[in-house]
Amino acid sequence: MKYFVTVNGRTHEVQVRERLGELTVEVNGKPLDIAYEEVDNLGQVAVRCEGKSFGLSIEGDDHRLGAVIAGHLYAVEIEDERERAAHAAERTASKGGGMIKSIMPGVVVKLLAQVGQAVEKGQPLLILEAMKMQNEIVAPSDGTVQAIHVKERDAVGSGAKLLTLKGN
Amino acid sequence: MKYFVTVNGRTHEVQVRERLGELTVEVNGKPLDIAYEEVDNLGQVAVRCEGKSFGLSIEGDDHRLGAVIAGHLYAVEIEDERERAAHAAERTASKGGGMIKSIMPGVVVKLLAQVGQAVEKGQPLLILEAMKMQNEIVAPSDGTVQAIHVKERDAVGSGAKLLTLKGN
Amino acid sequence: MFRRILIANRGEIALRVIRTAREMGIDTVAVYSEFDRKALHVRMAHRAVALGGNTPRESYLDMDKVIAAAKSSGSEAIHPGYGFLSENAVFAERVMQAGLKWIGPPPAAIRAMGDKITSRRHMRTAKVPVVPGLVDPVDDAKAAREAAREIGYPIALKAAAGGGGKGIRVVHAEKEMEGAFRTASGEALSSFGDGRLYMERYLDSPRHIEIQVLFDEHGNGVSLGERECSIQRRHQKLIEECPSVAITPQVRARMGEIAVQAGRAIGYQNAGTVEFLWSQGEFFFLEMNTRLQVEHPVTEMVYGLDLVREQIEIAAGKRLDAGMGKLQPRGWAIEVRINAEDPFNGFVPSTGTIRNLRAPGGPGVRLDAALYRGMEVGLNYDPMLAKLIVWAENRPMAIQRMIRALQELNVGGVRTSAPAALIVLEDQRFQRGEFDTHFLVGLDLSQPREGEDVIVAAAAGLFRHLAARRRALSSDNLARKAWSDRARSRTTSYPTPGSRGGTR
Amino acid sequence: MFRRILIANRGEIALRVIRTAREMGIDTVAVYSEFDRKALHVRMAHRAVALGGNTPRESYLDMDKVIAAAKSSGSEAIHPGYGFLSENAVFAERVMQAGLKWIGPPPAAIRAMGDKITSRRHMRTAKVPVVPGLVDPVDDAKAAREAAREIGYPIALKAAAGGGGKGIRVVHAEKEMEGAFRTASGEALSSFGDGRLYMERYLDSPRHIEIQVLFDEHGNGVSLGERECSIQRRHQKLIEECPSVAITPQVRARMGEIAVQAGRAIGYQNAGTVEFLWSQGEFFFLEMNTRLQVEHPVTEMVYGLDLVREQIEIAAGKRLDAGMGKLQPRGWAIEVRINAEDPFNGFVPSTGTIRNLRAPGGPGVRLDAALYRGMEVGLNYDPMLAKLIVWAENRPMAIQRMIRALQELNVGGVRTSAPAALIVLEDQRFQRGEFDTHFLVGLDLSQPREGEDVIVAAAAGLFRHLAARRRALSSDNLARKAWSDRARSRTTSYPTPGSRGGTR
Repeated sequence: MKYFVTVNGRTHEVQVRERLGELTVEVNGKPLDIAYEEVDNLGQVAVRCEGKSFGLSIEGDDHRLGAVIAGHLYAVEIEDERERAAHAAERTASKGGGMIKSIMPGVVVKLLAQVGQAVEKGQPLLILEAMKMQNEIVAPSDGTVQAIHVKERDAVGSGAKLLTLKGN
Repeated sequence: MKYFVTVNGRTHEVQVRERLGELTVEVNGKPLDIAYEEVDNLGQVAVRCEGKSFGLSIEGDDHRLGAVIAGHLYAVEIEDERERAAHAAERTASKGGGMIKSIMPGVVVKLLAQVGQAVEKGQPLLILEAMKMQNEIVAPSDGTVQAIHVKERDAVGSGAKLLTLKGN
Repeated sequence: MFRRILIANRGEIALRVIRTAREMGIDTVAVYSEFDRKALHVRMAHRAVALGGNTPRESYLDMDKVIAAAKSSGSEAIHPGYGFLSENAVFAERVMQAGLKWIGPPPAAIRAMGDKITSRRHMRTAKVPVVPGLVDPVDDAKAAREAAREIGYPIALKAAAGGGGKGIRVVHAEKEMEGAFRTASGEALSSFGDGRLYMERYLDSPRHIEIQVLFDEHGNGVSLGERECSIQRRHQKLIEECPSVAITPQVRARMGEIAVQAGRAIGYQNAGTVEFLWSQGEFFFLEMNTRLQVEHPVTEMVYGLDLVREQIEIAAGKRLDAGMGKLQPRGWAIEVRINAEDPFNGFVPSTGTIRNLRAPGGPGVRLDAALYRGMEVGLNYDPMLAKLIVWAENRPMAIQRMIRALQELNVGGVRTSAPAALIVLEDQRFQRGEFDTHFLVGLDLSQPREGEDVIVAAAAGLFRHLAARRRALSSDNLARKAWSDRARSRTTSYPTPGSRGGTR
Repeated sequence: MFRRILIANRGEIALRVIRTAREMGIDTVAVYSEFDRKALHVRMAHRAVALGGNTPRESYLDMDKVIAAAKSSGSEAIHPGYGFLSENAVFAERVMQAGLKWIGPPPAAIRAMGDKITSRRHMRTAKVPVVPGLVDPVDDAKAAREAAREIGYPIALKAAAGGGGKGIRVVHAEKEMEGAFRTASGEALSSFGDGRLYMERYLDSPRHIEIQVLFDEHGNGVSLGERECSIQRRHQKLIEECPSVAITPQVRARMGEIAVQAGRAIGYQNAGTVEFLWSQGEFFFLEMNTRLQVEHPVTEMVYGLDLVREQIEIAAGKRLDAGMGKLQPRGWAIEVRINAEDPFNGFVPSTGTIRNLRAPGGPGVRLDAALYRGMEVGLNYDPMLAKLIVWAENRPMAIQRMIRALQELNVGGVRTSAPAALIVLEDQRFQRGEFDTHFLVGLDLSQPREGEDVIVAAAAGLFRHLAARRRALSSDNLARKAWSDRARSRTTSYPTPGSRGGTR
């Protein structure tokens, strides 16, 4: 199985082959001599590679995960070949338009814009309160507010749709 | 369901009733106002009872378990009604005779008695080595060695049968 | 000494107080919201009283419930921890009116320092140097703009009733004043019910240096050295040290004297912290925190004492030990706050369930946490999950030890501030002691960590591959369903009905 | 300073050395048996070299493999930890012959102290007081019986080549000599390949007091106070303290001088421990451990230094710091060994898989362990899983802190010695300081813990009831099978074939 693994913005092709119950790994076409052993079912992994040893903590799902090595976090995205093709098609289709999503869970304290309103890049659109800190969510570019998906006092999760902005 | 729970040598009757998804508990015929909540699937339990709070660590199986409260270990045995009856019958049947079992895992270093040999209480029967310490296993009472279930260099687990002694 | 005390708090600080009280042979009573009913502070206390509710307001901020819990449990005193009701003079009064001892300063001292404007007036009277700025709060952005012209930019806007970094904004130019005032005032109103802000000069390359003080009921007061808390963001501290590279023994002695003078001026008792802004050799009174400080452990490790024990003994009427003022600092201590937030994404809060925990250990490492596997991290409470503290013989060794300890730590299930702390500790400027309160904000956290990308890519591929393989093993839907049912039921709680009426 | 060192050990002591080396910026190389391939010391090291095998002899005791690992990994020095090859003069020599630095004393010093008979001869020459007894070992029980008549009962039988409590028996009367000699000699033969025993008077109410020493390569030597190690069973220590209630500053100074004298007499270098038997004001040389001692952390916490760092710096040729001899003790430290054994069943070894871990935390608590969830505890290695160490301002506070820390600790999956330590710490005689090396053996551990029996009974009933309920949910065999398959596969390892040839 081939996976496209993006670490720190760079994508690596990871080929995992299974033969007689053993796995071989190639990264970017080159075989990698790696011992990968799960220590428990909580993401603790003992990895040894080219004499070096690593205690990895991995968690996440099939598509996004975080790997911690010696306290440093590597954010990882994974696609298999089918997913990669599908995502590429998606990206081409959704060009333009701007959905503003919440980057944190919180409560909408105040809406500062209305549907149809023209806004400038950097203009505050709403105030989101999280952990008692109020954060202004600003327009990422000039445009017009096309839709508002929340109302004041709404609790929103991370990634929730807040507003749709139509670019000029 | 009624359980016979032996803690520190004293047996308590614990009656657990389930009604509409909630449990009630009686111990020795008296209702007990106890909140029992499992924190994780590793035996961590939050218990509150009569104003007191306990962080219990429980582990074991249906019949024998250990419960740790604030560092102190309570060894517990549990039987349900059916098991209690069966065990009682067993105990009556197996009166007399003496199976000597290993109380620790180890290696049999030396046999000091033979089948048919008469031994006195306290006489060494074999030497068991565990963690590099040699331990003499002695006769619990006067008797005759009826059978030896191990040979020298055998590795034995905890609870393994070592010798059968026939009482005089 | 008290036989039983109630701890009106949650999380690591509740556990911190429980630990010392247990060591003193004092019975401990925890209180808890519905959300916290399995929390470690509940399990580690001798007794627990349910406050109900899930928000702070329904539980830990509800004075009636907390005082009722203390009375019903037979507690003799209340320790408020930090946050929640710890700096609430009304609560302190009500505790005392209920016939309980308050493990904290007198209400009048809390009031004198609770409002920043009042506290500055007190300090000016007591000849304690304060930062240039307005004495009176301003009500709107227009008044703020006018006042700012006199004080001069940059200007700090701070909630008159605030604390903990809430309702604070720095304004660099007049055009930013409108927006800054709106959000700061809004936060202040929402957090403290008072939207007034006060203004002061924002000092150049300032360091946040604070002095730990202790006063007993018999007129004795001591200072216990300084803490360096300049590594902060939005006035939320991330890394604290004791001592500070910036402070000479002479300055330490002088700051200590002034801090004790500040406390005396308001009739202070119990443990407190006098915060100063230090800038180019000068220092100015900032505020006094009339409670135990989050970062108190660094002082404990360097001075070799237990500040919570001192608090309890002072509240019980004990005199400060004669040797207390003569304690000598030994070595260097550093604390890192482990917050549930994503430092690579603007420090936004991170929520989730704690899946895995690996506590660092070995020489000189202390972990103050109330974490447990299975704990849910939500948005209702403070994002601070844990404090990691190290001690070593000197600052370079303490920095290396903290780096090592952070490398060992693993908190799975949420993102934490730990990687950001690691980047600060590895920074050459930090290691040379060249930093101020702007250091953290100016740090570029976007730089990706290099080096092990290929290993990570391979491990991630194997992780996904093996996960898929395991799923394939559970061959049909029925099996899958049984699995998930079972997994779910393994941690379900089965409260008995009787317990509802009791302490839950 | 070294750029890379190899740690020829496993478990907590391997991790202990890795921690300090990481803090010093030194690359660390772990070695591991097949059994230990997922162990924490492997994961926390920068590099790891497989030794193969599962028994000590096939792995950590195999000199060829260890030295080859050091060479192949580019290591410059070897730290042996304690146990295994740490007191093996031949190994030390072979390390040096291989062009590597040996982080330990010179082979001649190891030899001088390795054989107890030789060491006593050396000490007599150096005017160090030794316990009355035979200088030459005896070969059989008959010779022992005759010699015993001269020395007088009680007599201690000790392996001539021994250490760590193996091959030691106390004989109170002549009729016990035959059996005691047989088992002690058998153990000695099996452990050290030498069944000879030596004999000495067993002192009345003895305390085991030991002195930490450090010597550099330049002729400087210092002592760093004493450790009290009298709480032991079969010469396996359970609880250690620094300092000791029995030792006055004058006696401490005198013992320190004698310990340094003992080290000098044999040309000692690096860290070592001189053990004394203290009895009614007198003290006698017992033996010298020519390595880092298990209980070294109590000295570190009271004297404020890192002994492993000192070891590495001494091996790298550094002079002892001039201030080292002037370090003043501060407060009190206690260590408890957490062994995998059942104290309520004659301390028999306990095996299993570590299911759950809860590390204690908060002020003054240090945990030195290499434990992880999923770790298998078998019989191949030492039963010591962890060391819990606390520091506090004085002995009563340290005792209460250790009790509190033990209450917080949970090691699930095996029985441990922790409850026994708790019983010792709660004992009034121990708290008053009235104990000797017989204290632990004389302790009645059969007394059941009272008080919470009803709660425990109810919780156990609910635990079983809910477990049964969950099993009922997985309604048929297929589902059950899928569950167990999956559970099993979740922790399976999938080594890649290429790695077989490499570092595994």
